[in-house]
Amino acid sequence: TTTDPVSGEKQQLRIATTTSLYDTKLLDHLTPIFEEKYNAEVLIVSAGTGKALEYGQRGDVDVMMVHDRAREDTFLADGYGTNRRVFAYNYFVLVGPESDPAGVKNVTPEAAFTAIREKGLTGNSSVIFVSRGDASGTHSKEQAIWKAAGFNYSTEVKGSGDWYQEAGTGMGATLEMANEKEAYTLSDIGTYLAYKGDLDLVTIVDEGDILLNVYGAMQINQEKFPDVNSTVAKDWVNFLISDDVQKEIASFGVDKYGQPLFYAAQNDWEKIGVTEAEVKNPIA
Amino acid sequence: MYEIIEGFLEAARLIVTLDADVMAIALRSILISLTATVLGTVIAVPLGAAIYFGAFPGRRGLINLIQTLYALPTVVVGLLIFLLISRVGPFGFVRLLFTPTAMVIAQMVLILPIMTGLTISALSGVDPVLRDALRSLGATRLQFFANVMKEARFAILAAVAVGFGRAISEVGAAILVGGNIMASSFASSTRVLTTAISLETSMGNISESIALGIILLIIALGVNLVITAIQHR
Amino acid sequence: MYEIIEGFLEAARLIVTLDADVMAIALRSILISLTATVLGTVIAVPLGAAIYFGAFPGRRGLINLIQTLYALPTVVVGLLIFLLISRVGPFGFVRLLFTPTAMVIAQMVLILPIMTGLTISALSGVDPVLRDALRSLGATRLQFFANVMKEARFAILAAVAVGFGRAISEVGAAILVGGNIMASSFASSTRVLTTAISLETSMGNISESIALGIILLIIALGVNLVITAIQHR
Amino acid sequence: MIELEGVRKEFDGKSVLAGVIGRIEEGEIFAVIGPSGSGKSTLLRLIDLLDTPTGGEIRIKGIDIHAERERSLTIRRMMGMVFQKPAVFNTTVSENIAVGLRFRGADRGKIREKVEEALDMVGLTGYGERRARTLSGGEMQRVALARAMVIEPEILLLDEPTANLDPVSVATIEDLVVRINRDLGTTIVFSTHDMYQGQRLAHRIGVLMKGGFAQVGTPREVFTLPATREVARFVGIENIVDGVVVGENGASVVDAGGVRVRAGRLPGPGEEVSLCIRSEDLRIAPADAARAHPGKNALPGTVTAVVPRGPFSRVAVDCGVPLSSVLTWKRVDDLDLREGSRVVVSFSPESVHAVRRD
Amino acid sequence: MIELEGVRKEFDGKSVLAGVIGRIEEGEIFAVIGPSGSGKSTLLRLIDLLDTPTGGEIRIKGIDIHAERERSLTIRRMMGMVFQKPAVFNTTVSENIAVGLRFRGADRGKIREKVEEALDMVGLTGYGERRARTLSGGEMQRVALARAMVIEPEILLLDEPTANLDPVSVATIEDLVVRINRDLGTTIVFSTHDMYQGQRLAHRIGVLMKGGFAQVGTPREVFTLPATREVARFVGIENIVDGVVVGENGASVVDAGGVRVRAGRLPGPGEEVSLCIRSEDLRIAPADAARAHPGKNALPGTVTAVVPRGPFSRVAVDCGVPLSSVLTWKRVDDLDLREGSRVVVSFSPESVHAVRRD
Ligand SMILES: Nc1ncnc2c1ncn2[C@@H]1O[C@H](COP(=O)(O)OP(=O)(O)OP(=O)(O)O)[C@@H](O)[C@H]1O
Ligand SMILES: Nc1ncnc2c1ncn2[C@@H]1O[C@H](COP(=O)(O)OP(=O)(O)OP(=O)(O)O)[C@@H](O)[C@H]1O
Ligand SMILES: [Mg+2]
Ligand SMILES: [Mg+2]
Repeated sequence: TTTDPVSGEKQQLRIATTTSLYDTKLLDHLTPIFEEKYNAEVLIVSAGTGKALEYGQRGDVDVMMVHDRAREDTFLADGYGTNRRVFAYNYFVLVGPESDPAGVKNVTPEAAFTAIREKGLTGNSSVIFVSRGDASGTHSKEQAIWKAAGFNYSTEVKGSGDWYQEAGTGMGATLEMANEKEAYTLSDIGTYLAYKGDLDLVTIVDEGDILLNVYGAMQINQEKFPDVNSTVAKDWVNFLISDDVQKEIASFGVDKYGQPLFYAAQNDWEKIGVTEAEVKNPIA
Repeated sequence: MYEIIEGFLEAARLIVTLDADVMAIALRSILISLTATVLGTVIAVPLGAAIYFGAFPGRRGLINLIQTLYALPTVVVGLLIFLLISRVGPFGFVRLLFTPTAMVIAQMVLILPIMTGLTISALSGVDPVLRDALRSLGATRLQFFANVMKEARFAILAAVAVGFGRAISEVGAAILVGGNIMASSFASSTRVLTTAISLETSMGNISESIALGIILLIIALGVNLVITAIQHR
Repeated sequence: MYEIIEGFLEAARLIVTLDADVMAIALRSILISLTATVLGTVIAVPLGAAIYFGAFPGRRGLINLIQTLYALPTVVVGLLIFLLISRVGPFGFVRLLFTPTAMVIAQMVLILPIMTGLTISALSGVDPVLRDALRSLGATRLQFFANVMKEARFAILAAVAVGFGRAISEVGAAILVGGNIMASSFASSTRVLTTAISLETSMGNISESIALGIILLIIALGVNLVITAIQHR
Repeated sequence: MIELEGVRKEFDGKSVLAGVIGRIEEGEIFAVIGPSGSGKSTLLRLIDLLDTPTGGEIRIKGIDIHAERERSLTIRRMMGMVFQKPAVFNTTVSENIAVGLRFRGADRGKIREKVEEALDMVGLTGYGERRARTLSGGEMQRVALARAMVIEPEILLLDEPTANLDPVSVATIEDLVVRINRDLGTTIVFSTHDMYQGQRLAHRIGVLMKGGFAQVGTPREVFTLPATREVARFVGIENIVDGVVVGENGASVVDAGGVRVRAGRLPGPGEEVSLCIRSEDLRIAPADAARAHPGKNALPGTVTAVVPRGPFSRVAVDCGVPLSSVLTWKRVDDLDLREGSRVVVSFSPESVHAVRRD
Repeated sequence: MIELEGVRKEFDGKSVLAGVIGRIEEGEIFAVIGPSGSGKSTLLRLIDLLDTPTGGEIRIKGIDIHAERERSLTIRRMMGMVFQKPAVFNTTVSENIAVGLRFRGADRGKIREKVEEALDMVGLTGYGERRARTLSGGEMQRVALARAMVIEPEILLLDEPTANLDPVSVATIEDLVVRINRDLGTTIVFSTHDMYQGQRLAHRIGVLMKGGFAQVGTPREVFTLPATREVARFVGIENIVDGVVVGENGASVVDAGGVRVRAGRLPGPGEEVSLCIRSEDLRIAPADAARAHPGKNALPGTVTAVVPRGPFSRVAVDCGVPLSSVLTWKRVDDLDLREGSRVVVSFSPESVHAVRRD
């Protein structure tokens, strides 16, 4: 069953989303379309990934939208979420000062990280890496890259010297800080583009499979929280993977930044390493 | 620095064009914080009076505790309220999370200590001879409190001003229990000026943040002028 | 709700194990906020006195303005300081951004209005006859101020308590100009209790947040006990 | 009506009242006089339930007022008090006076009427709308009096109610106090440092000294027959002569360092006494014009000082013991008294009051 | 030393002082008396630079003190003031007294010594370590006096300095004031509502009424030759008889509603005057015992009241005009005066002081 688009009482849909997704204004762009179509009211709460997941685990929202595969899997496995669908993806970028003191432009992400760490550890203070340090999706990705480069994050990276600094704040503030300190940092492309005008930072590395950033949406499990609104939640997830919306997503931001912020997930499921069902099959 | 000037221009623009979104946010700020302040006053003033005039063991310690709670961070207040009203919390069934009501409660809790503390200070400023005079004139407990309050009205209204300032300027609790939601209906939205400022800042829109800050201060100025007018009546 | 209990247990654990990170953060909180409060007092008290005793046009308006600034959101304070000290700002060359010094400045600016306002209230609580007596006894301007201050010491120390509470509990400005940095050296780090709480919260670690909140309140309690001790000397 | 039974009050271990015993009758005007710091204000505050005694009982109409806390409002509403330090509420004069009536739920019309009447009685007609904080000291004191008066209490406690007033206002207030007592039967307890006020107004006076009443009696008793040397000095008896009772020609006289003084009633020989003689009872005559009155005391001496005092002059004479008298200026001129004049001071034995010393 | 030239003060448009003119000499003790609310406190505050006059000039040693703001500290340090409302700093008694000395940078040893001395002089020896806030009204007033005194100012301004004190303390303080004036040559200006205090202490008295000095003169002048009917009433002249001057046997007498009164000096016939006669100058004799003294006034009448007052009784007699005299109790008893007694009231024309009415 889907929501009856003509019934009088508007239904409320509560979504918890990660900040970086919310800040791109993609959701602001999509919600009016959804609201009109389904006679619903969308309430979006944006928060750090951890806090967003907390809202989900307590049944305070109906839909969860984050970009941290590993933690999403746990969330699903623990039975808090259900029916995940992947609706968009893009890439993280390693940004840094134009002078590139570590000399890592256009190498692989793993190599770049290794070089930055090495230069940083020599005590040459002009090489600094600023980490989100807030257990966000971006931070998870950064940790994954350190791991892929062969380092134990908590012993060999974190706290290993003043070259590695944890910002402990949102993406925007972290970019501001990296800019101020002429440091490297890992950013999602959306936030970077939004801030680019105010920053002297340039893209250092933007290619590599490991930089892939996959956005998923899932329902909160009604079996665990009986009074979540699962009908309209399902509508929302299905809406996101519908053909029309996938097109909207793929073109969002082009007019403003000259390049898209997201790629539609629909046809690239292989590339991003998820099942076809996750990008195409509407929830029954 | 030009962002500051831009902020002023932007504030002027938002105000003269009566930007619908901004007006709604500002109105919501006023409603929520005023309600919290009124409720806070209704609780803190009698509470302060009870503590000031009360003679019970641990009174000194209680006053110290209240003064300590001045340092209660808004995020902690937000968290505590959040735990209480989130779906799995003891009051989850009321479904208050992400509503303006929740924000009112959080702000009220936040300002209670300082309003109570300042009420106690205000009362201790009243000449003891006047208190004796009231008792001597045959005041009941209630009449006594009401009249001491009247003598201390200046300082108590100053406490109200402090409470309102703290309520309307706080953001940590508002964002945790309100969620900074911008929905299509006024009543479902919980975005207020501070959470909007916070959002704009996180998006790097400094001028917009400053513009909203200026609007917030204009509102505070208005409320303060009203309080001053009452004080000098 | 069990998170609250867990928070207490966690707080106890962090304290008894003298968790190095937490101790460093707590110490930094104390140092920064105490410094801001001391500087704030040094500026606000004479300023409040000058305004209270001054007879200049616009005095009433100035007091209103100060009361309005009670509502200055910490984020806005943070932004303004940020704009001034960021690399491209007028004081960018000093390279203060993301240093504890910047946080001290921001907190000081934040608490100035309320400390000034409460100083004014404190002074107006002094019996006019005593002020006349001081003048009549041949006090110089300075002696006059010092002695009126001494008469109002109770209320002024209460203002200091309010200022400290506000400084140590604020987060918006601290995060903007401090950056919540956790570096390996103490001096380069800018993570304080509130920014740590904020971070833990954003990570969904509610018990840890509450634990840090409890530690913050314990510190505030300590400072308040000292202030109370001075008041009653 | 008010019974004080061993009322004690200590502040921080320092005893101020050390067992005050006394009884104030219904409808009586009772004055409490005594040196500064003797506890007058403290006593009145205890009666008005504003402070708690360290020991003893205060009973009003037989009720131990400090024991029955639930009835304290009723008891307190029987009383009105004017404080020594005039303090007014930060509002208009009328509102100040209305407070007590409001507490008792009086209606607006009645309040207005009573307030007007009270303003009139204390001589502040037309001051109703003034802000009370800007009043002069005496004006405030009168407002405080009006405030306590309008509630028509059974007992009126006045703590130095005219301390800040000029003689004309004092006369107004005194008339008022007498009228309230007479017309309404109000029991009035007041403290004063104006000895003469005590005498003018009070039916009885209690002299508070060293933690208790050194003497309680009618004004006449207190002023002419003081119970102790301290009371004598306090009530303004200027001539206090210490001596020893001796026998002389079968009668008792007092030997004061060689000077012999006859007195009305004396204890047995050998007792140490102080003789109290009011200045007004001494007559001064030029040494040459003095005739010897048998049975009267007549001591020759030399004028040591002539000091103007009020409409009179105080003339001090050294007769072996220092004595001083009060004469009108005219009389001083007539007798041509000046320092060094030789005079005779005479007074009847009946005007000499002897108190035992110990 | 202090010159008042047309000093005016308004509060919210209400005039309190309307052009006070006067001159206080160096080394003089000057008393300001006047009804409650007449502006005594206001005048002293203006002299002490605590308030600004609306108009006029106050000059001290020729300097217009309100014009020279830069010198106000120096000028103020020449003066010490005791306020009507006793207020003490929230510290110990000693610290309170030391404040002025500290302001002047006196060293610790000297401060301690002077404070002890001052405590002694005001009768508060041993009170040094007490918290000043817990003192009684009179004790506070004495602390305030000591505080102003220790700085040994050239001018001492005292606003009702003994309002809260008992007679014994009053005497101590008065002695102190006289001593300060005599030993140090301090100019002293004090306000008082105690007429007799004015007389006891002051070299000259100014009667403040209706915004200005109605009279300035020696105590004797003010008390025996009041300048106006109001002053006469204020200084306590009980017998004020209104009448018209008429000729009688070539001399002038006053016709007061049929009763004829001889007076010393009178304006020309037809003038409306008030006759002021002090109670003490009236003699009362039994109607039968009265001898006619030629040239003296002798008015027959009936006693209407005998009221005790201080050590005396006031006897009111209706002689066509109401007159009253003051007699000792003894004399009242001797003459057996009571309501209804027929008496003759006699007084010399010289004791009648006539003031023009207008
Ligand atoms: N709260 C207090 N703490 C300590 N001592 C006190 C307190 N109140 C009064 N005293 C002391 O008790 C004594 C009596 O005070 P009280 O005010 O009753 O005197 P009083 O007779 O009214 O004096 P006065 O004529 O000066 O008004 C004084 O020595 C005073 O210092
Ligand atoms: N700040 C003020 N605002 C308005 N009126 C005032 C102010 N101060 C004094 N007054 C008025 O001025 C008049 C004179 O006051 P002042 O205190 O000088 O009188 P006073 O002669 O000292 O009286 P008292 O003998 O009662 O002390 C009073 O009527 C008083 O109400
Ligand atoms: Mg007293
Ligand atoms: Mg006065």
